[in-house]
Amino acid sequence: MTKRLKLGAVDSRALIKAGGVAGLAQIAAPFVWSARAADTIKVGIIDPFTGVYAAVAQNELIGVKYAVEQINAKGGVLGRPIELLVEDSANDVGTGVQKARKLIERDGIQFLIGDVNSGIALAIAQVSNEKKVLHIVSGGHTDGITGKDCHWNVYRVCNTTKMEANSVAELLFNKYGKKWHFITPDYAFGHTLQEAAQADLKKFGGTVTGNELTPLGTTDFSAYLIKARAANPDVLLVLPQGLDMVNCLKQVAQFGIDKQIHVAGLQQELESLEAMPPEARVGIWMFEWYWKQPGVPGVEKFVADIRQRSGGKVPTARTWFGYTSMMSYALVANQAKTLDGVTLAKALGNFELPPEVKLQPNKCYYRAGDHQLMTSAFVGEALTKPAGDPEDLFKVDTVIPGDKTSPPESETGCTLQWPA
Amino acid sequence: MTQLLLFNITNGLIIGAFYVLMAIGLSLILNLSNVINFAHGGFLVVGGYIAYTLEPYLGFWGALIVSPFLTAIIGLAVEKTLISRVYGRDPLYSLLLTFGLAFILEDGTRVIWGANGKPFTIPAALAQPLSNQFFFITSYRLFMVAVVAVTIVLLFLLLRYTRAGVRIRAGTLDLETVSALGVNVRALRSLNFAVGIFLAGLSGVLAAGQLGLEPTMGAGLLMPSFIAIIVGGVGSLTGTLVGGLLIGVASGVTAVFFPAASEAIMYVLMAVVLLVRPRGLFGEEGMLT
Amino acid sequence: MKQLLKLEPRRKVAALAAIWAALMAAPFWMPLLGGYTALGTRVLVLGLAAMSVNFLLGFTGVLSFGHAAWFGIGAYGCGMILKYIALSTPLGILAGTLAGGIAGAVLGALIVRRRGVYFAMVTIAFGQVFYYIAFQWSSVTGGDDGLRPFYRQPLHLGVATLDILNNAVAFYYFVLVCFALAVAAMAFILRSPFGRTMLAIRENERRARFLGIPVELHIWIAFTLSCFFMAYAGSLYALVNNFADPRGLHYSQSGDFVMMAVMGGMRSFWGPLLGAVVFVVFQDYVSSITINWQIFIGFLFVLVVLFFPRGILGAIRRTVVAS
Amino acid sequence: MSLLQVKNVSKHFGSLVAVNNISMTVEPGELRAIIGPNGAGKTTFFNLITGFFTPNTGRIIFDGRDVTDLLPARRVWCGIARTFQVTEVFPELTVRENLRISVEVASGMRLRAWLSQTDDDKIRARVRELIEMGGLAGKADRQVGELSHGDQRATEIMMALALKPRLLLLDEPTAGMGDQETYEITQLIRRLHRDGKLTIVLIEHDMRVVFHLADRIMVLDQGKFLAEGTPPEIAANKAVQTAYLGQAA
Repeated sequence: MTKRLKLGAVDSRALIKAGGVAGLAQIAAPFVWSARAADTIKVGIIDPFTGVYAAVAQNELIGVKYAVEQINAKGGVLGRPIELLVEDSANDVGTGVQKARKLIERDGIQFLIGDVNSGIALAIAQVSNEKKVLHIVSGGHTDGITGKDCHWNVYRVCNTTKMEANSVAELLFNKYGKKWHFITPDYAFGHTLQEAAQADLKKFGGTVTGNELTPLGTTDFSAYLIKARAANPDVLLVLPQGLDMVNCLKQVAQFGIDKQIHVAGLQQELESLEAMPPEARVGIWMFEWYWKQPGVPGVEKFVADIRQRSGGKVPTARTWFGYTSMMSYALVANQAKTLDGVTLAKALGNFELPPEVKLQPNKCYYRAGDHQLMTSAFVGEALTKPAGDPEDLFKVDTVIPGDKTSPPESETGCTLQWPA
Repeated sequence: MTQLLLFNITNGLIIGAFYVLMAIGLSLILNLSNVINFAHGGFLVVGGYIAYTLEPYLGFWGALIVSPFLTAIIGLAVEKTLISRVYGRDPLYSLLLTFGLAFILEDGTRVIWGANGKPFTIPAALAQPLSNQFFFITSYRLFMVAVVAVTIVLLFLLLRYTRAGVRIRAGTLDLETVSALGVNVRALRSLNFAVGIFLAGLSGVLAAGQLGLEPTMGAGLLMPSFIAIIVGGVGSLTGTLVGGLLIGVASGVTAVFFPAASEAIMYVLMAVVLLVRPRGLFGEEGMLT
Repeated sequence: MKQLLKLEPRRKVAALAAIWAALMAAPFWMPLLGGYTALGTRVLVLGLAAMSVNFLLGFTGVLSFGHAAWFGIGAYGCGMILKYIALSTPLGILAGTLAGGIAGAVLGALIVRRRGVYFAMVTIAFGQVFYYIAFQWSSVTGGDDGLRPFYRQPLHLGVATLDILNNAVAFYYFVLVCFALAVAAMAFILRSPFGRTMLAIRENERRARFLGIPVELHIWIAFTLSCFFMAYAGSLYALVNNFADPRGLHYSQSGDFVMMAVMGGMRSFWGPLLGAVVFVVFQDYVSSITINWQIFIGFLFVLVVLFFPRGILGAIRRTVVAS
Repeated sequence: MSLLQVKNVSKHFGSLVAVNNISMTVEPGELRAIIGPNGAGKTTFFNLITGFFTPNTGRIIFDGRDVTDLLPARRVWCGIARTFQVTEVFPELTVRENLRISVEVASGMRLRAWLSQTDDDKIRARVRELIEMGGLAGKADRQVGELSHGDQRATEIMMALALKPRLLLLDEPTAGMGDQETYEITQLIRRLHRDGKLTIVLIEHDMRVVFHLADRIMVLDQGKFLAEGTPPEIAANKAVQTAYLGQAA
């Protein structure tokens, strides 16, 4: 209980500390901010801290705050400390857009992070683009963000759905079999994920026995599972995310389907695995980042530091997304010695992340053509029994570099329109 | 195809049984106190989380029994301090009040237990499919249906044969007269509310065994209960029972043929019922209209 | 409106002048208080929506808890025109308003016989139908990702072009003009004989019926008008966000609108606008301070219900009358 | 021709028979009183005439037209207006607004969004007239809910009168009033009947009022017809005496 309350307290405290004295004035008199000191660099994060994505969004925030701490300890950006402004999009587009305008128009932020929800991410990217503010989408996976809806000022840290599908498909095909059945969440993210996986499967010469489109927020998957089992596939791919995935896998385990058909999926997250009882933690998946990487420089320190700040919980992929997004900005700004949005956006193209930020074995860089981070996929198996640490719920088989999973720039559909 | 259909009708009945348990609690409160309890889903989540917290100490069975009572006590406290103040006022106020309560309960669980879901483990004996053929009938789901059935039979017996039960039923029909007969209506409403929340708590424990336990899980389960009540007819618990089973089957069967409409079908069903029989399948003429 | 604002006529005129002056000068004074133009625009639109809800709730006495549906349909209607059909802002608004209004009229005919808490339930449930349509028919509505991209279009006024897309202040004034038109229409209706029959139904439905007012017909008309206003506000909302998403149709959104109306004062014409100001600003402020802002919103609901059931304006008026 | 003919109407709620096979004929210009002990079915009988309930059996003919199945509002349009046992007004509106709504509805303007100046003047004049007639001149701009019981009742009667009814049904117009108020309301009804030539049917418990006003009296008991006649005839009727005494004992 005290853990959560503490986090709440940290929010306001971090806000104050981050900006030195300046933040206090904001708490005390939020509507008279002209009194605040102007020597900080303001950075905003918009994420759905309430609603169904609350858990992952809050982990992302832990990463961002940790990054701000690190940056400020090392002298900030161009000698000025970062002040972090946190806004809740409440998983609502209207609120998200309003918060984006508030951060940009009123608070005058130089850099924006967010949103976990792809829809909101796209909507606030429209705003940041209109206002010419550098923006990193930390956790929205829909291809369009670095595809047909890309903007010159918008970068993305997390994978595209195509990258996720490409990373898992081959292993799945070789290890589990060639007849696949999909359970797909019925919205853009799910559709693109499924299409990508299906395209890979066709390439290898496999067949699709069916695709169950499940409405977002489905609680009971039995009807779909009945149908899927009747089709008798080799592999059942569970594509829903978050609570939907937990519901689905719980029911899969109770029905004993995992004993007859191989259960697998593409994107998996530590947050979801931790919400599942042991018997539901089965199958081959990909993690976008994993906390246990023996021998990779910086990871152990990162994990230890985050544990100190999250009540003992290890960082998840989301924590890393937040951390990397924030660090990327500081690094590129210090390197380019400017805060100008256009210059920074240009500089971030082909920018390679140093080891203490990328925290993974492979090369990790922002692609200039579509602004997508070429980050590794951690493919492996979910563990029913934790391996040692109670949070070690995944066994990584291979770490595939991002430029192997990502389609070439020419196929993303992205044409960047730079301001004249 | 026939087999698939049969499977899904059975399956729908199982899902429907769960809706019924939640809807009956909602219906009890609505009938006697004229309060739409938006916070019902919130109480459900609280029940689930209390069970999750108790489980390491009391085991699943202990949690199953104790959690609904604790939830009911919380419900009673909320009723005494807040909801009882809006009885008899325009339904607008009870709606807004419970709407606000729903916010508080959801965010409250997030503050106490964290935003991430919690794994709630059920005994291994319950986590088995009964047969390979009917794999979707797990012992847990059968157990769930049995709990729902026993609870509802008990509830109906209570309402028919105990003094308080008879008063609750009479109060549903004509509260003024019951009050005029010297019955303490305040206490009766509190008791009735507590029973309703008890059922929400019980639904919460049962749901936690099958679904992911998260602060937001209650909101998604509230609407089906609403529809069960409207379809069955406001004022009739039998109606709620039938309504819940009906929408369970409708949604289960639709999921096979047209999954995108599996939620919408409930509303279509409701629209048809309202058109053909505005008071609902078992609703009394004139009640609450 | 004399009966609505029980103030002396001269004070009433002064109050009205003050309200409009404040609204017209908003882009200039808001930044001084830490506001921003986009917030002002949003408040205007949500305030209009709350006034539309109150048109029904406060003046006809009918509680619809599913009004966000018409708001959302308006937004989608407007967005779809801009996205698929024609790059014209006025056409978008017109289409959105018609779509939501007509849908409301059809549904209203179905449910107009229900009363009180049952009416509220049925409106919630039917509102959710539209929510699920928007949410799940992703090929048309964009589903959970929302309907996008579309952009409000500059207005061609014959001699000049008003760039409401990139100029936030120009857009604010555009919304203010739209707001004024709707508010004038509302005030006009409420002063008419028909408007008085709405009051009659609110005050005493039985008496109204036995005066020879076909109550169902009048409630249906009031409901439909309110849906049109609501959809109109929704169209403007689509322009504010350049986006339409299913959450705008959800019953929790309806709850927010009802709350704004009640908090401001449902018996008064301007109350809901005040409620929207307080609600939006409070939410905006609290959610910037803590991620657990929902608890505060929840307590705000409880507080208003228990201690300010007549809303802010109601409480003020009471104090004025008492002194 | 009779203005109102009620032919053998019955109404039951479940097993309770509230009105059992009752007939009544009211002539134009008549003032008819209906009396009877509590639970005699008087108000239910009223509700059948005004369309609040539909009878299970029997017909209701008003001015030669069968109105049995018409909705309440339509019966008002035919010319039947009523008041209620518990005063039904628009409490948060002023007397003037209460009457104005009634006048506008009666003039067929209820769906108008716009009034011409002439219409507006006409309506205002008519409202003033009704205020005068009801003796409400000093209180016209006060909220009805704040007024005394008698003034609320007078407003309600004036609202009914604004509809220019051909038949006015008054359900216990003096219920719960003091002597002075009872006297004023009685005088008001008397003026409407004598001067306005209005046909009135009223339910009343106060026998002074009944015997003072009524041309004819009908007596109901336990949902059944008991007697009908002029005031002196009813006063002398054995059955009526038993019914009332029986109830008293």
